[in-house]
Amino acid sequence: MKVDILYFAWVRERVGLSQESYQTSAATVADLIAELVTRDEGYAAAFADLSAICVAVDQELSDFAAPLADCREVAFFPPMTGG
Amino acid sequence: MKVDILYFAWVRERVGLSQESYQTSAATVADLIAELVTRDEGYAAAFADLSAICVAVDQELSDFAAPLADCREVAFFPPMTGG
Amino acid sequence: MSARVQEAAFDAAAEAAAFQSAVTQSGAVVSFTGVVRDDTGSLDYMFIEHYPGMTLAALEKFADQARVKFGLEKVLVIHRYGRLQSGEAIMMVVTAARHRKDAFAGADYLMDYLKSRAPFWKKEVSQGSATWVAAKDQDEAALAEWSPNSAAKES
Amino acid sequence: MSARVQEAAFDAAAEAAAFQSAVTQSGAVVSFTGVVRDDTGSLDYMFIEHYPGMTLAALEKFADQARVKFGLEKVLVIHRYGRLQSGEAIMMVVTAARHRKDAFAGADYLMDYLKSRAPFWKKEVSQGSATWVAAKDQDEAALAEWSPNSAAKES
Repeated sequence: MKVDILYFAWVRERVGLSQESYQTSAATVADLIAELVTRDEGYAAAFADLSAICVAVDQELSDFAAPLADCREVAFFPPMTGG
Repeated sequence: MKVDILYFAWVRERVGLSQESYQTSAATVADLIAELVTRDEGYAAAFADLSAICVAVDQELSDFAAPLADCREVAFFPPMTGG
Repeated sequence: MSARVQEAAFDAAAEAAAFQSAVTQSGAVVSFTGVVRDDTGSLDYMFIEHYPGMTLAALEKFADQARVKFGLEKVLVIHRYGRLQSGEAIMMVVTAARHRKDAFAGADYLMDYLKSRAPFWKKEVSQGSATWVAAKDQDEAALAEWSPNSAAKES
Repeated sequence: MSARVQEAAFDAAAEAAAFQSAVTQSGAVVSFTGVVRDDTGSLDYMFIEHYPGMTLAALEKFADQARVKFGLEKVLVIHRYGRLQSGEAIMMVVTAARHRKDAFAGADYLMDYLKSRAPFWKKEVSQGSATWVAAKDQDEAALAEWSPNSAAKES
Protein backbone atom coordinates (compact mmCIF):
# COMPACT_ATOMS: atom_id res chain seq x y z
CA MET A 1 0.00 0.00 0.00
CA LYS A 2 1.30 3.41 -0.88
CA VAL A 3 0.44 6.27 1.45
CA ASP A 4 1.25 9.97 1.48
CA ILE A 5 2.75 10.97 4.80
CA LEU A 6 2.72 14.64 5.83
CA TYR A 7 4.68 16.22 8.67
CA PHE A 8 4.01 19.58 10.30
CA ALA A 9 5.75 22.00 12.66
CA TRP A 10 8.63 20.50 14.69
CA VAL A 11 7.74 16.97 13.52
CA ARG A 12 8.43 18.21 9.99
CA GLU A 13 11.65 19.87 11.11
CA ARG A 14 12.92 16.74 12.87
CA VAL A 15 11.98 14.38 10.04
CA GLY A 16 13.42 16.86 7.56
CA LEU A 17 10.54 16.44 5.13
CA SER A 18 7.12 18.02 4.76
CA GLN A 19 5.70 15.19 2.64
CA GLU A 20 6.66 11.83 1.21
CA SER A 21 5.05 8.91 -0.59
CA TYR A 22 5.71 5.75 1.40
CA GLN A 23 5.21 2.06 0.68
CA THR A 24 4.00 0.16 3.73
CA SER A 25 2.05 -2.86 4.87
CA ALA A 26 1.43 -1.35 8.33
CA ALA A 27 -2.03 -2.22 9.60
CA THR A 28 -2.40 0.72 11.98
CA VAL A 29 -0.93 4.15 12.63
CA ALA A 30 1.08 2.65 15.51
CA ASP A 31 2.55 0.04 13.14
CA LEU A 32 3.47 2.79 10.68
CA ILE A 33 5.26 4.78 13.37
CA ALA A 34 7.15 1.62 14.44
CA GLU A 35 8.41 1.32 10.86
CA LEU A 36 9.30 4.99 10.47
CA VAL A 37 11.41 5.27 13.63
CA THR A 38 13.78 2.62 12.33
CA ARG A 39 14.55 4.60 9.19
CA ASP A 40 16.93 7.21 10.57
CA GLU A 41 17.69 9.47 13.51
CA GLY A 42 15.37 12.23 12.27
CA TYR A 43 12.34 9.98 12.42
CA ALA A 44 13.47 8.56 15.75
CA ALA A 45 13.77 12.07 17.17
CA ALA A 46 10.41 13.14 15.75
CA PHE A 47 8.58 10.21 17.32
CA ALA A 48 10.64 9.91 20.52
CA ASP A 49 7.76 11.17 22.69
CA LEU A 50 4.51 9.78 21.33
CA SER A 51 2.47 11.69 23.90
CA ALA A 52 3.48 14.82 21.97
CA ILE A 53 2.35 13.46 18.58
CA CYS A 54 -1.08 13.85 16.97
CA VAL A 55 -2.23 12.09 13.83
CA ALA A 56 -4.81 12.71 11.12
CA VAL A 57 -5.86 9.92 8.78
CA ASP A 58 -7.28 11.13 5.47
CA GLN A 59 -7.52 14.62 6.99
CA GLU A 60 -9.56 13.61 10.03
CA LEU A 61 -8.08 13.71 13.54
CA SER A 62 -7.49 10.12 14.57
CA ASP A 63 -5.43 8.00 16.98
CA PHE A 64 -2.59 5.49 16.91
CA ALA A 65 -4.95 2.49 16.91
CA ALA A 66 -6.63 3.62 13.69
CA PRO A 67 -6.41 1.11 10.80
CA LEU A 68 -4.66 2.25 7.63
CA ALA A 69 -6.57 0.02 5.17
CA ASP A 70 -7.61 2.07 2.12
CA CYS A 71 -6.14 5.23 3.60
CA ARG A 72 -4.38 7.63 1.27
CA GLU A 73 -2.94 10.30 3.56
CA VAL A 74 -1.51 10.22 7.09
CA ALA A 75 -0.33 13.40 8.80
CA PHE A 76 1.80 13.69 11.95
CA PHE A 77 2.10 16.88 13.98
CA PRO A 78 2.42 18.25 17.50
CA PRO A 79 -0.65 19.35 19.49
CA MET A 80 -2.33 22.18 17.60
CA THR A 81 -1.92 25.79 18.69
CA GLY A 82 -4.40 27.76 16.64
CA GLY A 83 -6.65 30.58 17.73
CA MET B 1 -36.80 67.71 55.18
CA LYS B 2 -37.18 68.47 51.50
CA VAL B 3 -36.26 65.73 49.05
CA ASP B 4 -36.31 65.49 45.25
CA ILE B 5 -38.27 62.44 44.15
CA LEU B 6 -37.74 61.07 40.62
CA TYR B 7 -39.92 58.54 38.83
CA PHE B 8 -38.97 56.48 35.78
CA ALA B 9 -40.66 54.26 33.19
CA TRP B 10 -44.13 53.01 34.16
CA VAL B 11 -43.71 54.32 37.72
CA ARG B 12 -43.40 57.79 36.19
CA GLU B 13 -46.39 57.17 33.94
CA ARG B 14 -48.60 56.01 36.81
CA VAL B 15 -47.56 58.83 39.18
CA GLY B 16 -47.93 61.28 36.31
CA LEU B 17 -44.73 63.12 37.17
CA SER B 18 -41.07 62.65 36.34
CA GLN B 19 -39.80 64.69 39.28
CA GLU B 20 -41.09 66.62 42.30
CA SER B 21 -39.74 68.35 45.36
CA TYR B 22 -41.43 66.87 48.43
CA GLN B 23 -41.51 67.86 52.10
CA THR B 24 -41.39 64.84 54.39
CA SER B 25 -40.33 63.62 57.78
CA ALA B 26 -40.19 59.97 56.65
CA ALA B 27 -37.31 58.14 58.29
CA THR B 28 -36.89 55.45 55.64
CA VAL B 29 -37.75 54.74 52.01
CA ALA B 30 -40.58 52.49 53.21
CA ASP B 31 -42.00 55.35 55.31
CA LEU B 32 -41.82 57.66 52.32
CA ILE B 33 -43.73 55.19 50.13
CA ALA B 34 -46.36 54.83 52.87
CA GLU B 35 -46.88 58.61 52.71
CA LEU B 36 -46.93 58.79 48.92
CA VAL B 37 -49.55 56.09 48.35
CA THR B 38 -52.08 58.10 50.40
CA ARG B 39 -51.73 61.14 48.13
CA ASP B 40 -53.80 59.97 45.13
CA GLU B 41 -54.71 57.04 42.92
CA GLY B 42 -51.69 57.51 40.66
CA TYR B 43 -49.24 56.99 43.52
CA ALA B 44 -51.34 54.11 44.85
CA ALA B 45 -51.22 52.43 41.43
CA ALA B 46 -47.50 53.05 41.01
CA PHE B 47 -46.67 51.46 44.37
CA ALA B 48 -49.39 48.78 44.39
CA ASP B 49 -46.85 45.97 43.90
CA LEU B 50 -43.71 46.78 45.86
CA SER B 51 -41.97 43.68 44.55
CA ALA B 52 -41.88 45.47 41.19
CA ILE B 53 -40.34 48.68 42.56
CA CYS B 54 -36.65 49.52 42.82
CA VAL B 55 -35.21 52.53 44.60
CA ALA B 56 -32.06 54.62 44.39
CA VAL B 57 -31.09 56.97 47.23
CA ASP B 58 -28.78 59.79 46.15
CA GLN B 59 -28.20 57.92 42.87
CA GLU B 60 -27.09 54.67 44.48
CA LEU B 61 -29.23 51.52 44.25
CA SER B 62 -30.72 50.96 47.68
CA ASP B 63 -33.62 49.25 49.46
CA PHE B 64 -36.81 50.14 51.31
CA ALA B 65 -35.15 49.96 54.73
CA ALA B 66 -32.63 52.66 53.79
CA PRO B 67 -32.72 55.77 56.02
CA LEU B 68 -33.50 59.11 54.40
CA ALA B 69 -31.60 61.34 56.83
CA ASP B 70 -29.54 63.92 54.88
CA CYS B 71 -30.62 62.44 51.56
CA ARG B 72 -31.34 64.81 48.71
CA GLU B 73 -32.69 62.60 45.93
CA VAL B 74 -34.82 59.46 45.91
CA ALA B 75 -35.71 57.70 42.64
CA PHE B 76 -38.35 55.01 42.09
CA PHE B 77 -38.45 52.77 39.03
CA PRO B 78 -39.24 49.26 37.83
CA PRO B 79 -36.50 46.62 37.50
CA MET B 80 -33.94 47.86 35.00
CA THR B 81 -33.85 46.52 31.45
CA GLY B 82 -30.63 47.83 29.92
CA GLY B 83 -28.20 46.02 27.70
CA MET C 1 -13.36 57.15 30.85
CA SER C 2 -14.48 53.67 29.96
CA ALA C 3 -18.17 54.42 29.43
CA ARG C 4 -20.35 56.65 27.27
CA VAL C 5 -24.09 57.30 27.42
CA GLN C 6 -25.51 58.94 24.33
CA GLU C 7 -28.65 59.45 22.28
CA ALA C 8 -26.82 59.44 18.94
CA ALA C 9 -26.11 56.29 16.97
CA PHE C 10 -22.56 54.94 17.13
CA ASP C 11 -20.47 53.00 14.64
CA ALA C 12 -19.75 49.71 16.41
CA ALA C 13 -17.08 48.68 13.88
CA ALA C 14 -15.22 51.99 14.15
CA GLU C 15 -15.41 51.88 17.95
CA ALA C 16 -14.04 48.33 18.00
CA ALA C 17 -11.23 49.28 15.62
CA ALA C 18 -10.24 52.32 17.70
CA PHE C 19 -10.36 50.22 20.86
CA GLN C 20 -8.16 47.53 19.38
CA SER C 21 -5.58 49.97 18.09
CA ALA C 22 -5.22 51.38 21.62
CA VAL C 23 -4.57 47.94 23.12
CA THR C 24 -0.90 47.10 23.63
CA GLN C 25 -0.65 44.17 26.08
CA SER C 26 -3.64 42.00 25.27
CA GLY C 27 -3.88 39.12 22.84
CA ALA C 28 -7.65 38.75 23.25
CA VAL C 29 -10.36 41.27 22.39
CA VAL C 30 -14.06 40.42 22.86
CA SER C 31 -16.93 42.63 21.82
CA PHE C 32 -20.65 42.34 22.41
CA THR C 33 -23.17 44.39 20.45
CA GLY C 34 -26.86 44.50 21.34
CA VAL C 35 -29.19 45.20 18.43
CA VAL C 36 -32.88 46.16 18.35
CA ARG C 37 -34.82 43.22 16.89
CA ASP C 38 -38.39 43.21 15.64
CA ASP C 39 -39.50 39.69 16.50
CA THR C 40 -43.13 40.21 15.54
CA GLY C 41 -42.58 42.36 12.46
CA SER C 42 -44.74 45.07 14.02
CA LEU C 43 -42.24 47.19 15.96
CA ASP C 44 -42.55 50.91 15.21
CA TYR C 45 -39.59 51.79 17.41
CA MET C 46 -37.93 51.14 20.76
CA PHE C 47 -37.65 53.91 23.32
CA ILE C 48 -34.99 53.75 26.02
CA GLU C 49 -35.44 55.90 29.11
CA HIS C 50 -32.58 56.38 31.56
CA TYR C 51 -31.64 58.18 34.79
CA PRO C 52 -29.25 60.89 33.63
CA GLY C 53 -27.83 61.66 37.07
CA MET C 54 -26.92 58.06 37.69
CA THR C 55 -26.32 56.27 34.39
CA LEU C 56 -22.76 57.18 33.50
CA ALA C 57 -21.48 56.66 37.05
CA ALA C 58 -23.13 53.22 37.14
CA LEU C 59 -21.54 52.19 33.83
CA GLU C 60 -18.12 53.44 34.93
CA LYS C 61 -18.47 51.51 38.18
CA PHE C 62 -19.35 48.25 36.41
CA ALA C 63 -16.48 48.77 33.94
CA ASP C 64 -14.06 49.25 36.84
CA GLN C 65 -15.39 46.17 38.62
CA ALA C 66 -14.89 44.09 35.48
CA ARG C 67 -11.40 45.50 34.93
CA VAL C 68 -10.29 44.54 38.43
CA LYS C 69 -12.09 41.19 38.61
CA PHE C 70 -10.73 39.87 35.31
CA GLY C 71 -7.48 41.81 35.01
CA LEU C 72 -8.64 43.54 31.84
CA GLU C 73 -6.23 45.89 30.12
CA LYS C 74 -9.02 48.00 28.67
CA VAL C 75 -12.82 48.18 28.76
CA LEU C 76 -15.35 50.15 26.73
CA VAL C 77 -19.09 50.48 27.36
CA ILE C 78 -21.38 52.52 25.11
CA HIS C 79 -25.13 52.64 25.80
CA ARG C 80 -27.75 54.65 23.94
CA TYR C 81 -31.04 56.10 25.09
CA GLY C 82 -33.98 57.63 23.25
CA ARG C 83 -35.68 56.34 20.14
CA LEU C 84 -34.15 53.41 18.20
CA GLN C 85 -35.28 51.59 15.10
CA SER C 86 -35.10 47.87 14.42
CA GLY C 87 -31.57 46.90 13.41
CA GLU C 88 -29.88 49.74 15.29
CA ALA C 89 -27.20 48.98 17.86
CA ILE C 90 -28.42 49.69 21.41
CA MET C 91 -25.13 49.26 23.16
CA MET C 92 -21.74 47.63 23.00
CA VAL C 93 -19.14 46.30 25.39
CA VAL C 94 -15.52 45.64 24.45
CA THR C 95 -12.89 44.02 26.67
CA ALA C 96 -9.19 43.31 26.19
CA ALA C 97 -7.19 40.82 28.22
CA ARG C 98 -4.06 38.75 28.00
CA HIS C 99 -6.04 35.50 28.07
CA ARG C 100 -9.20 34.82 26.09
CA LYS C 101 -11.18 33.42 29.02
CA ASP C 102 -10.79 36.69 30.93
CA ALA C 103 -11.83 38.76 27.92
CA PHE C 104 -14.95 36.59 27.45
CA ALA C 105 -15.82 36.52 31.15
CA GLY C 106 -15.30 40.27 31.49
CA ALA C 107 -17.71 41.03 28.65
CA ASP C 108 -20.25 38.48 29.89
CA TYR C 109 -20.07 39.90 33.44
CA LEU C 110 -20.50 43.47 32.21
CA MET C 111 -23.54 42.48 30.14
CA ASP C 112 -25.15 40.82 33.15
CA TYR C 113 -24.69 44.04 35.16
CA LEU C 114 -25.93 46.27 32.34
CA LYS C 115 -29.05 44.13 31.88
CA SER C 116 -30.16 44.29 35.51
CA ARG C 117 -28.31 47.06 37.34
CA ALA C 118 -27.84 49.96 34.91
CA PRO C 119 -30.72 52.48 35.06
CA PHE C 120 -32.23 51.96 31.61
CA TRP C 121 -35.80 51.02 30.78
CA LYS C 122 -36.90 49.80 27.35
CA LYS C 123 -40.31 50.48 25.87
CA GLU C 124 -41.48 48.85 22.66
CA VAL C 125 -43.95 50.78 20.53
CA SER C 126 -45.86 48.58 18.08
CA GLN C 127 -48.78 49.81 16.02
CA GLY C 128 -49.19 52.79 18.28
CA SER C 129 -49.30 50.73 21.48
CA ALA C 130 -46.47 51.00 23.99
CA THR C 131 -45.23 48.20 26.27
CA TRP C 132 -42.47 48.44 28.85
CA VAL C 133 -40.12 45.48 28.46
CA ALA C 134 -40.29 43.31 31.58
CA ALA C 135 -37.13 42.30 33.40
CA LYS C 136 -36.34 38.61 32.99
CA ASP C 137 -35.81 36.24 35.90
CA GLN C 138 -32.99 34.64 33.95
CA ASP C 139 -31.14 37.98 33.84
CA GLU C 140 -31.28 38.24 37.61
CA ALA C 141 -30.17 34.60 37.88
CA ALA C 142 -27.23 35.26 35.53
CA LEU C 143 -26.12 38.13 37.74
CA ALA C 144 -26.37 36.02 40.90
CA GLU C 145 -23.90 33.52 39.44
CA TRP C 146 -21.09 36.05 39.70
CA SER C 147 -21.51 36.41 43.46
CA PRO C 148 -18.75 34.94 45.63
CA ASN C 149 -21.22 32.50 47.15
CA SER C 150 -22.20 30.97 43.82
CA ALA C 151 -20.51 27.76 42.71
CA ALA C 152 -20.72 28.66 39.03
CA LYS C 153 -18.52 30.87 36.88
CA GLU C 154 -15.80 31.62 39.42
CA SER C 155 -12.30 31.00 38.21
CA MET D 1 -19.32 29.32 3.89
CA SER D 2 -18.76 30.32 7.52
CA ALA D 3 -14.98 30.05 7.52
CA ARG D 4 -12.00 31.50 5.70
CA VAL D 5 -8.32 30.57 5.86
CA GLN D 6 -5.97 33.14 4.39
CA GLU D 7 -2.45 34.47 4.46
CA ALA D 8 -3.49 38.09 3.89
CA ALA D 9 -4.37 40.47 6.71
CA PHE D 10 -8.06 41.13 7.27
CA ASP D 11 -9.92 44.17 8.60
CA ALA D 12 -11.61 42.89 11.76
CA ALA D 13 -13.84 45.97 12.10
CA ALA D 14 -15.04 45.77 8.48
CA GLU D 15 -15.69 42.03 8.82
CA ALA D 16 -17.70 42.58 12.00
CA ALA D 17 -19.70 45.37 10.35
CA ALA D 18 -20.50 43.24 7.28
CA PHE D 19 -21.45 40.34 9.51
CA GLN D 20 -23.78 42.46 11.60
CA SER D 21 -25.50 43.99 8.60
CA ALA D 22 -26.32 40.49 7.34
CA VAL D 23 -27.93 39.48 10.64
CA THR D 24 -31.70 39.80 10.72
CA GLN D 25 -33.03 37.75 13.64
CA SER D 26 -30.44 38.15 16.35
CA GLY D 27 -30.25 40.75 19.09
CA ALA D 28 -26.80 39.65 20.26
CA VAL D 29 -23.53 39.71 18.32
CA VAL D 30 -20.26 38.61 19.95
CA SER D 31 -16.85 38.86 18.35
CA PHE D 32 -13.47 37.58 19.46
CA THR D 33 -10.24 38.81 17.89
CA GLY D 34 -6.88 37.22 18.61
CA VAL D 35 -3.90 39.53 18.26
CA VAL D 36 -0.16 38.81 18.10
CA ARG D 37 1.44 40.13 21.27
CA ASP D 38 5.09 40.67 21.98
CA ASP D 39 5.32 39.98 25.69
CA THR D 40 9.09 40.14 25.91
CA GLY D 41 9.64 43.04 23.51
CA SER D 42 11.92 40.83 21.42
CA LEU D 43 9.52 39.21 18.92
CA ASP D 44 10.69 39.51 15.33
CA TYR D 45 7.57 37.86 13.96
CA MET D 46 5.14 34.99 14.44
CA PHE D 47 4.89 32.26 11.82
CA ILE D 48 1.73 30.15 11.56
CA GLU D 49 1.93 26.85 9.73
CA HIS D 50 -1.24 24.97 8.79
CA TYR D 51 -2.46 21.82 7.03
CA PRO D 52 -3.99 23.15 3.81
CA GLY D 53 -5.92 20.00 2.95
CA MET D 54 -7.63 19.92 6.30
CA THR D 55 -7.84 23.42 7.75
CA LEU D 56 -10.88 24.91 6.05
CA ALA D 57 -12.97 21.75 6.47
CA ALA D 58 -12.09 21.68 10.18
CA LEU D 59 -13.11 25.31 10.67
CA GLU D 60 -16.38 24.77 8.79
CA LYS D 61 -17.09 21.73 10.92
CA PHE D 62 -16.52 23.60 14.19
CA ALA D 63 -18.64 26.51 12.94
CA ASP D 64 -21.48 24.11 12.12
CA GLN D 65 -21.19 22.42 15.51
CA ALA D 66 -21.41 25.79 17.26
CA ARG D 67 -24.35 26.87 15.11
CA VAL D 68 -26.35 23.76 16.00
CA LYS D 69 -25.32 23.56 19.66
CA PHE D 70 -26.19 27.18 20.50
CA GLY D 71 -28.86 27.92 17.89
CA LEU D 72 -26.73 30.61 16.27
CA GLU D 73 -28.20 32.53 13.36
CA LYS D 74 -24.81 33.19 11.83
CA VAL D 75 -21.16 32.33 12.45
CA LEU D 76 -17.93 33.62 10.96
CA VAL D 77 -14.42 32.27 11.46
CA ILE D 78 -11.35 33.80 9.83
CA HIS D 79 -7.90 32.40 10.54
CA ARG D 80 -4.60 33.50 9.04
CA TYR D 81 -1.41 31.61 8.38
CA GLY D 82 2.10 32.67 7.40
CA ARG D 83 4.14 35.51 8.85
CA LEU D 84 2.51 37.98 11.26
CA GLN D 85 3.89 40.98 13.12
CA SER D 86 3.14 42.04 16.68
CA GLY D 87 -0.23 43.80 16.81
CA GLU D 88 -1.69 42.02 13.78
CA ALA D 89 -4.95 40.10 14.10
CA ILE D 90 -4.36 36.34 13.88
CA MET D 91 -8.00 35.30 13.68
CA MET D 92 -11.51 36.28 14.55
CA VAL D 93 -14.76 34.58 15.43
CA VAL D 94 -18.17 36.27 15.26
CA THR D 95 -21.48 34.77 16.42
CA ALA D 96 -25.06 36.04 16.29
CA ALA D 97 -27.89 34.68 18.41
CA ARG D 98 -31.24 35.74 19.75
CA HIS D 99 -29.98 35.59 23.35
CA ARG D 100 -26.69 36.97 24.58
CA LYS D 101 -25.68 33.86 26.54
CA ASP D 102 -25.82 31.75 23.36
CA ALA D 103 -23.78 34.28 21.39
CA PHE D 104 -21.12 34.35 24.14
CA ALA D 105 -21.09 30.57 24.59
CA GLY D 106 -20.92 29.97 20.83
CA ALA D 107 -17.86 32.19 20.45
CA ASP D 108 -16.19 30.74 23.54
CA TYR D 109 -16.84 27.18 22.32
CA LEU D 110 -15.46 27.94 18.87
CA MET D 111 -12.32 29.47 20.36
CA ASP D 112 -11.74 26.37 22.48
CA TYR D 113 -11.96 24.19 19.35
CA LEU D 114 -9.76 26.48 17.30
CA LYS D 115 -7.08 26.52 20.02
CA SER D 116 -6.75 22.75 20.30
CA ARG D 117 -8.36 21.06 17.29
CA ALA D 118 -7.72 23.24 14.24
CA PRO D 119 -4.52 22.29 12.39
CA PHE D 120 -2.44 25.42 13.02
CA TRP D 121 0.97 25.62 14.67
CA LYS D 122 2.51 28.87 15.89
CA LYS D 123 6.21 29.59 15.88
CA GLU D 124 7.69 32.66 17.52
CA VAL D 125 10.88 34.07 16.04
CA SER D 126 12.81 36.30 18.45
CA GLN D 127 16.28 37.63 17.77
CA GLY D 128 16.78 35.04 15.08
CA SER D 129 15.81 32.09 17.29
CA ALA D 130 12.60 30.18 16.54
CA THR D 131 10.40 28.46 19.15
CA TRP D 132 7.26 26.45 18.48
CA VAL D 133 4.49 27.59 20.84
CA ALA D 134 3.59 24.72 23.18
CA ALA D 135 -0.04 23.65 23.58
CA LYS D 136 -1.41 24.56 26.99
CA ASP D 137 -2.98 22.05 29.36
CA GLN D 138 -5.60 24.66 30.21
CA ASP D 139 -6.69 24.82 26.55
CA GLU D 140 -7.31 21.08 26.55
CA ALA D 141 -9.15 21.38 29.88
CA ALA D 142 -11.33 24.18 28.49
CA LEU D 143 -12.31 21.97 25.57
CA ALA D 144 -13.14 19.05 27.86
CA GLU D 145 -15.69 21.19 29.71
CA TRP D 146 -17.95 21.24 26.64
CA SER D 147 -18.27 17.47 26.60
CA PRO D 148 -21.66 16.03 27.57
CA ASN D 149 -20.09 14.30 30.56
CA SER D 150 -18.77 17.53 32.05
CA ALA D 151 -20.80 19.25 34.77
CA ALA D 152 -19.67 22.70 33.73
CA LYS D 153 -20.86 25.03 30.99
CA GLU D 154 -23.90 23.05 29.88
CA SER D 155 -27.10 25.03 29.80
